[in-house]
Amino acid sequence: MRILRAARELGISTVAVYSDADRRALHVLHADEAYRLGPAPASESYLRGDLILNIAAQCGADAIHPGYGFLSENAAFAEACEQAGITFVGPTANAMRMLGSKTSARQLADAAGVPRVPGTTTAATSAKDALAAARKIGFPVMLKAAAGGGGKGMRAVEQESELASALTAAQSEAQRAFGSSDVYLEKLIVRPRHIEIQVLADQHGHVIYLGERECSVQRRHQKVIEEAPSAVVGDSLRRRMGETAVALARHAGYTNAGTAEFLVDAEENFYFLEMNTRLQVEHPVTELITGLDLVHLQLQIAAGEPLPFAQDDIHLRGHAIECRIYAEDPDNNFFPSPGLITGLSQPSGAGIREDSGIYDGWTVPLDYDPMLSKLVTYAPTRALAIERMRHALDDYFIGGIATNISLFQRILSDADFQAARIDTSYLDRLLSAEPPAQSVTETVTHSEQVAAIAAALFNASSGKPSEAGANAEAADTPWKQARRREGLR
Amino acid sequence: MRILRAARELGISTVAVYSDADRRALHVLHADEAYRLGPAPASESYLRGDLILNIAAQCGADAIHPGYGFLSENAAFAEACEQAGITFVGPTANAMRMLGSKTSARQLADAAGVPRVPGTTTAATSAKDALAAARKIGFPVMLKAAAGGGGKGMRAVEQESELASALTAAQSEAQRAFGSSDVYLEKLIVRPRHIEIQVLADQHGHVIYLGERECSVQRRHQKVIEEAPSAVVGDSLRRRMGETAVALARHAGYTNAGTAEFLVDAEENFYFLEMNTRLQVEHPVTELITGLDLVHLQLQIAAGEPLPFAQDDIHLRGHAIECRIYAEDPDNNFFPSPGLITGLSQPSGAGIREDSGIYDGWTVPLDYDPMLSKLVTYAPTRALAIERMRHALDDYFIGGIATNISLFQRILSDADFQAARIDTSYLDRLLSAEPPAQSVTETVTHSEQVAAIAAALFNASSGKPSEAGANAEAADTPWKQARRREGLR
Amino acid sequence: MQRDILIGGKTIRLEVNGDHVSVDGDDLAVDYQLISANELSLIVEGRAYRCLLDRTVTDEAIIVAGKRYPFAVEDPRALKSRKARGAGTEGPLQIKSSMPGRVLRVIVGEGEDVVPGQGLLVVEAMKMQNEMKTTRGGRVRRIAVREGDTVNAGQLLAIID
Amino acid sequence: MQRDILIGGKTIRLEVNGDHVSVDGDDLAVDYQLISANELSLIVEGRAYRCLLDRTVTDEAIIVAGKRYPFAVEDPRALKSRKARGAGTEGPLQIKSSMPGRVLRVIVGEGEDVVPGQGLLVVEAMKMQNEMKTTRGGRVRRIAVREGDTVNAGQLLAIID
Repeated sequence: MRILRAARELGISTVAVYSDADRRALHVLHADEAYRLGPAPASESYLRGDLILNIAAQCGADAIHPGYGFLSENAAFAEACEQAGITFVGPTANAMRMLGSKTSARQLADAAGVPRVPGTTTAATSAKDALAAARKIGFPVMLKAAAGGGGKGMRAVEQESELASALTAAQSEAQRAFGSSDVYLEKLIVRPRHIEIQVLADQHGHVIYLGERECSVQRRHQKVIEEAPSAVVGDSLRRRMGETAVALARHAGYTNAGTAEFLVDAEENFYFLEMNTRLQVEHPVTELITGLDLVHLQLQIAAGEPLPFAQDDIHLRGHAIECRIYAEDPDNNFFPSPGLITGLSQPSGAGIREDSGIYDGWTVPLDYDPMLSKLVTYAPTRALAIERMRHALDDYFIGGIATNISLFQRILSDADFQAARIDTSYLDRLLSAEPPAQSVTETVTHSEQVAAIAAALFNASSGKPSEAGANAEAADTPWKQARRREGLR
Repeated sequence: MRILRAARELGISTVAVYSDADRRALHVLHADEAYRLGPAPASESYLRGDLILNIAAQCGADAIHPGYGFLSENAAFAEACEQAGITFVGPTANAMRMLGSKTSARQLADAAGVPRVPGTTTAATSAKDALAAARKIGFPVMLKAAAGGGGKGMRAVEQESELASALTAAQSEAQRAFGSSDVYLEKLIVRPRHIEIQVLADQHGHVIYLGERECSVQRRHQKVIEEAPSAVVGDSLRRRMGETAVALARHAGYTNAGTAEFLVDAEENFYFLEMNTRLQVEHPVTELITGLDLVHLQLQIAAGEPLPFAQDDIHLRGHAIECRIYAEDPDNNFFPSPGLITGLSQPSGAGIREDSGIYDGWTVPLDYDPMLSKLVTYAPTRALAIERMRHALDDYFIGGIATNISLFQRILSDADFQAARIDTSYLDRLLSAEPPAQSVTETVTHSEQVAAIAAALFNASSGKPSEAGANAEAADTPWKQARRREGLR
Repeated sequence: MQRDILIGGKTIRLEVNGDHVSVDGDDLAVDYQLISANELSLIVEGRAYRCLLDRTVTDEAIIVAGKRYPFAVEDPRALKSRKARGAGTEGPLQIKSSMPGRVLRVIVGEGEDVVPGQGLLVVEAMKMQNEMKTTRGGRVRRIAVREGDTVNAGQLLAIID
Repeated sequence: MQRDILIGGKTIRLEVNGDHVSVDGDDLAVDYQLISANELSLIVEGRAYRCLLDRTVTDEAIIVAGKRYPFAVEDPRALKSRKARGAGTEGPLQIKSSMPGRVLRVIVGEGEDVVPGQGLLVVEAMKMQNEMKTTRGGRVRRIAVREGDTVNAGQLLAIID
């Protein structure tokens, strides 16, 4: 939807493709044209580049925007687009290949003089090989899938004895997730922050950075909350990191939007992690503090237009926070909870942006990543952006399925988060800490009284037809009895 | 809702008051406390300052935010608050009195050296009196209610013969709307733009301006579309107008948020019209281009805090447009259309802000101004903000009642509006022009075919229970038959 | 499933068979999903449409791409078969109130001749005075209300021949 | 109208009479309006609450101020009277699947002793492996599924005594 809307705003007609699981999705509803790809599994639909190119050829499409997932970092698909004469909205297949694999990206980083975490530049082929490399780097070490992202195929290894089994697990996970079992090793930085730099490069050699995003709040190496700017990045560090990211992009001949991910330690040393060669899910926080539209810019760059501004024109203002709302249950081990949405009330108003594709009556499919919505708040200061988010989350209601909204409420009210004392293991620490007292009191609390009154009233009204509340007033006792109050309390 | 949310974000508990017509309104639902004021008519509820102060005293309120309408510009109410020891979020009763009446505001403007449209400084008491004044000023002249705003009690008079009847009409309208029949005269500027300056003043003598708003698109002197910045205001004119507005506010000992309205002619002369001593409905466009939150600032100023920035810290960025969505029918003489909302789909996403108080199942009351929502778009440029708004309006669906959404679609696609060739009579000209061809064709158009197919499908499905679409898939023929397609088209 | 739809002054005969629809005899590939009670995702020959059903007190319409198409269903099996707004420019013109309000003033009398755009009466609602005008010229056959009357939505105000 | 509501492990007796409600004998002034089928505007002694009704496959709860209160209605006239989640810490613990998925691995056997937090089995759904843990210690009475089984939401996986 984000991309479709941006394209429409530039006067571009849109063609959506969909799997059987997504026929009722909003991007199909709002597109100018829509074509079925195949059955629900991504391997038979959204990962079938050949089918997508067939459709593009048939309907005469000029360009393909690959979105955030699926084929967005697939160099072979980008190459196939190039060969078919269809613009791929992203970097060239060549740049993607250089940066897309972590192993080759690290080689490139070394060549460009970009600091990175000590580690292997080639995949570990055996346990023995891995052990030798790990000893050279020094424990603790991290295993990572060469082709991957999003935490799949990643394992932290504290000591030698754990290495062999962790390697096997990481390799099989990498194979399943990415079709390649290549796994490499690197040094584990203690309590690092995950901070990334947004870069934009046009086809005329202009490369700029749009400040940083703080993505340290992670669970299982998946980003949970993102912010811009980072509370710990000052002007000097921002310029150093930004110029480093720009140097890397230039070295790779990079075009379009990309993100250089770094680990930052307490001494403001930063280490290059990887380059994401696509638009990131968390791009809205950068848009809100820069006032720019990254999807518009992606499309303009892909069309060969030069960047309409220079580095000096970029000014950051205020603070933005994004919560990734998932269909998963924080009280039940973050188990996915797809299903029918039976009630929906979304926050809106000053400083609130929501990029979502859900609606009342939609069934969250089993088949894909269960992200429901990105809720983003903006305010002049970080403290106000947090308060705004807390109240927006209070207002947010998604009925029928479990969501991680309560997790965000817990994080946002945590003193460490409010003081920006966060690193990539912050959330694991918070979650392993004693959960906030569930206040199972002996006596009935005031809130329980209120909930009980509501429960009784809902119960008394159930069974009565009430189409979206429209007929609620007309429903009989007890709804009507209390409608008029005599004077003031 | 706008004010309630901002207060919560600052950690302030909220107390809502409501009339019988508003028991189901969102501000009651979301407040911390809620008290009934009285029956639906504003004269028995929202205009009853005594009842409001009683409630405030009973519940121990510290402050009252008067919103945009009703008592927000009532100096007597502000004074009563002061006497009751309750902070009125706005200027002092004294400043309000000086600026609230147009007659005294003009005297103040003259004293402060603020340019204004030639006119009378006292109310016209008789037709003879008015005629003498009009002759002195020169026709065409404008009649205006001294106590009012929003176009009530206003009449343009082209020639002498029309003056007497127009005066009577304006006086009776003013009496009904504001309780005072005072009407004064001024020169009518030909094809002026209506441009206003937002000012902020704290209790420590700091007064700044936050740029301008372009409000020339009006119908019956009611603002319809507002933008910031104005396409015709450059840095120099902005500074001149801003400094003039600040001088006026200083002269009046003004505090809190206020708006100085000006007419601007083609030669960049500007004439002071009046000062609105409250937050304006259109404040969001200023927020989006400055990155500030005006309601937060209002509350902070009322609490005695100094402004957290100086004039030099204010930078405008991008472009914002607001559409005031009303329950009124543009195809039927803009007749109000209150009633039950039977379907609602609101746009959201990048650059879209909505401040609304409506929901599916809500009945728009008969009793008040039928504004449903303020839809605001932001984009880096005016052209993109317009495109974003056009698509947001396409996505917007309010079922069951007529709205003026189609009016905005017509304006936003008009070449004059797109080129910013607008003045206060622009919309009247557009509306009196031949309406866009209704394309009543002999043959069936493609769009009509599509609409007919949809009509048939809806018709075939009606009568079947379908709670918010949830059971749509389960409903029988023809809903199920076409669900699976064999291969690609 | 077969329906006759009156739209834009024309009657369109539709027959839906699974994933095909016949429109006045033309065969089109269609795919559709009801998103909610009044929102339909419709794909016709690969083109995607978001179709909204809008039922007001005065008519029933489909909204596609921001345009509103009032319609009537002509089918013996259909429950609702209302007269589409704007359809039928023949015969007497009924001026109806689109909302509740109070008749403030009656401007024309029965038997008077009126021109298109002429004001007939003034109704006050929500503190606004609204002049109800005729879209067609003709002779006022009947004024159905008096000054001071309270009127409901859809109530007849006047008839122009 | 009278209801017994089981909430937070306690039973609250309510009696609603017009604009008053008796809560375990305490009389409170209330005013309420149903905003939609699952949203209620409730005013108790001047305090305003937005109460949301959330029905999932496993329980029924009221959400107030961002907090979720699972409940059960104990009333012969009520249609639904489910066991509130978390209520009742006595008796055997039933481990249920909260969503559809596939049983990837069974970790413990019947008759084994388990401690709180111990993993019992691994269910895969949406490409994520999830270890189902027990919140209480005890002996595994029964493992109700086998590896490779497809399970539905709410389906029993194991019972801990």
